[in-house]
Amino acid sequence: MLEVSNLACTRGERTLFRGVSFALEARGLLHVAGTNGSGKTSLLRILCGLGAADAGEVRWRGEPTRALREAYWREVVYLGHANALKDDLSATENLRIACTLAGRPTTAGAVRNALDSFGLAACAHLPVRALSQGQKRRSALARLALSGQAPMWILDEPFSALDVAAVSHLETLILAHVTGGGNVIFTTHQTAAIDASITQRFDLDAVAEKDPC
Amino acid sequence: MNWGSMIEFFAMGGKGLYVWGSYGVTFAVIAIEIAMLALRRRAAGHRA
Amino acid sequence: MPSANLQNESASFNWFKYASPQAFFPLAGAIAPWFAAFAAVLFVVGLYIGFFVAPTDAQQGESYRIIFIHVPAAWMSMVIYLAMAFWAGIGLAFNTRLSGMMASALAPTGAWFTFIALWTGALWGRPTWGTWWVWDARLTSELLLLFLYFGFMALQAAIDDPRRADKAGAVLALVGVINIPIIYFSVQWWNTLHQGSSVSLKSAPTMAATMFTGMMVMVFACWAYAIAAALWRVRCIILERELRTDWVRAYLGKQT
Amino acid sequence: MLSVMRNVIARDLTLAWRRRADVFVSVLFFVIVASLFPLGIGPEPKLLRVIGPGVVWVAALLASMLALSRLFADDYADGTLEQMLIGATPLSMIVIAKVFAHWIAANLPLVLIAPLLGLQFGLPADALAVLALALALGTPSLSLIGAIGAALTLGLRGGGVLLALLVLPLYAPVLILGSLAVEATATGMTAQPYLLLLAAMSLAALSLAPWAIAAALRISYE
Repeated sequence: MLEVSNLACTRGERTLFRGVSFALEARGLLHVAGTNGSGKTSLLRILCGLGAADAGEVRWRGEPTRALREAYWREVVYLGHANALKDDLSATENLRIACTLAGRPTTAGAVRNALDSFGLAACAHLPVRALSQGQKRRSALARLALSGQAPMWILDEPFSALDVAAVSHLETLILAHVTGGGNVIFTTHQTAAIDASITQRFDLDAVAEKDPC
Repeated sequence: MNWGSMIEFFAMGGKGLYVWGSYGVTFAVIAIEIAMLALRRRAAGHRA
Repeated sequence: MPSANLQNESASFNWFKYASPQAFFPLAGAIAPWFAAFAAVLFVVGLYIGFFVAPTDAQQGESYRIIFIHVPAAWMSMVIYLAMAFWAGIGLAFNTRLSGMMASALAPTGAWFTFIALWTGALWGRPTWGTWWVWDARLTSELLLLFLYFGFMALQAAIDDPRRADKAGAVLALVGVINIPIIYFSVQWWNTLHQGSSVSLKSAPTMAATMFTGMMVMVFACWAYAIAAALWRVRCIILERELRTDWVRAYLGKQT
Repeated sequence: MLSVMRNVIARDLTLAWRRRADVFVSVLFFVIVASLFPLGIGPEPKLLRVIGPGVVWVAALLASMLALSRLFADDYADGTLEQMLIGATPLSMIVIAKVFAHWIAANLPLVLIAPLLGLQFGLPADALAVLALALALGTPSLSLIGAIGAALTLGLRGGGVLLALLVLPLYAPVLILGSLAVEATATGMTAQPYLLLLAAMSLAALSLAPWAIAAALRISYE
């Protein structure tokens, strides 16, 4: 499904990583590990087509993602550190617009269920600025419940700021998506988040040579 | 040759201020630009 | 990262080798002094023709001699912006770093020439029309061109990452180059419709042969000077941006 | 594709509606700037009638530029712009929708208020109508060209002033033609050629600018 061949990335003067290569087959679950500043976020942004690599290539189903553009993006869900929510809109409105933008318009009912599954039923209609940090993160993650058809999920520290219930719910969602034939690439600093037996692990610090930061 | 003498040349038919003002600033600009280039070149050298 | 995939193995001269800053650096260093010397010689010849060979103008007397620097500077300000947009476009299309550097290297020289064109235009207007600043169509578009140069340089200065600065500058230069004819024609209408074409900086009325040759020599002098200045500046930019590479350290190690 | 654009327009308009105060701020700015000139130049009606078109146009230009920096800045800050870059719809389409919504929220109020300001300068009734029409035809290209500047200066320090430096020289043609249109009507001549040119420029901007805006946005994110 996804092949990455000797990817290199420099930010300003510093080479974050060089010679990063790996492949991810269907039902692949990849945990990108690495210390702070090792370039995890930059790698994920390059994979989803937001950032540009200095060298190397990312291929999706054999085609370079740079050429696929919208065809690739229709099949990707990316969640970065930012929650991508408008403070003046409610969680419901935000989720509906996010799904339309991603090319998967949904019904009001589906949106309500997605928010319920993340325990946001009560505050679904409040403007997002009234929510707590954890609630905001959960309403951002709620789009995953509606992204079943998108094969590739790229999640940057999805478990941060989540309570125990939300962590376990997210874990079940991810596992369900993977067993359903999708792929998930994620970064996390919580060790026990997902059982390691079925997770491929890619340690940025070990593999890629880089300039000392 | 258009000018009888040096003084006449600098007078420039009474319009010396404008003509030499133009050429003077032009060569000042060229000198400034070359000086800035040299400074920038030396600064780049020291920062290694 | 030179676009090596176009490298042919035959013995023919391979231009793409010079697409990499490391290969271009010594080349620029070699030819820049020649252009500078050529410019100096042409300046001397041009000024000699302009002052000692070209006759006095019937109407404007001696002040018309400012044309020998005003018109070349005005042309250069336009040509350099077009060259800047050309390199910017190449940089965007082929993602070659050197083209972006070339565009950034040209901008200051272009801005200086625009300033000279405005300054000499004002000094020429004073004896001819009695006012320092003439809202003439060409001078007004030169002024707007100067703002375009400042916009380009300010944008590049505001962005730290050199790659983003090059690309952002490239988009601005391309948008600017599309707008320059629009600006020129709208200023032309603005000038003729508001005051009629009474107050406009016509170039010297009947261009005597020697006047024309003098001006053309000065144009080539400005060309040579602009190329030399741009090549020197691009060398500085290459050194600043490639500071971490070992070839720059070796080069500077040898130098200092 | 169209449904996505409709959604983006609806989203931006609801956002603008929920922040109505910002719209009033730029309209008030427009009114204040236009009203300052008579204070500086004197109340003499004949003179005000001459400078009227130019003053109203410059004030409208500055007011529309004031609102520009917020076009992408909010979405850049909260990460929604990121999602638009990797959405299923081509970015230039989304950009057209966003600029259209911005035009309605920021520039349309200026077009509606301008005739009132024209009265301050003693412009005749037909000139006021042409003023509103010229602004309506000219402000789309202001928004589109301005959006290029806003996209280029995304996330940069000193963005507002830098945006003005980048964009104002490119506004000159619209300013010239817009003022000429109103002045022609005020002096009894036909303003038709200028209005047609303003419309042509807006259409040209509509066809070229979105590509440049999308490219500039992607550059800001690399």
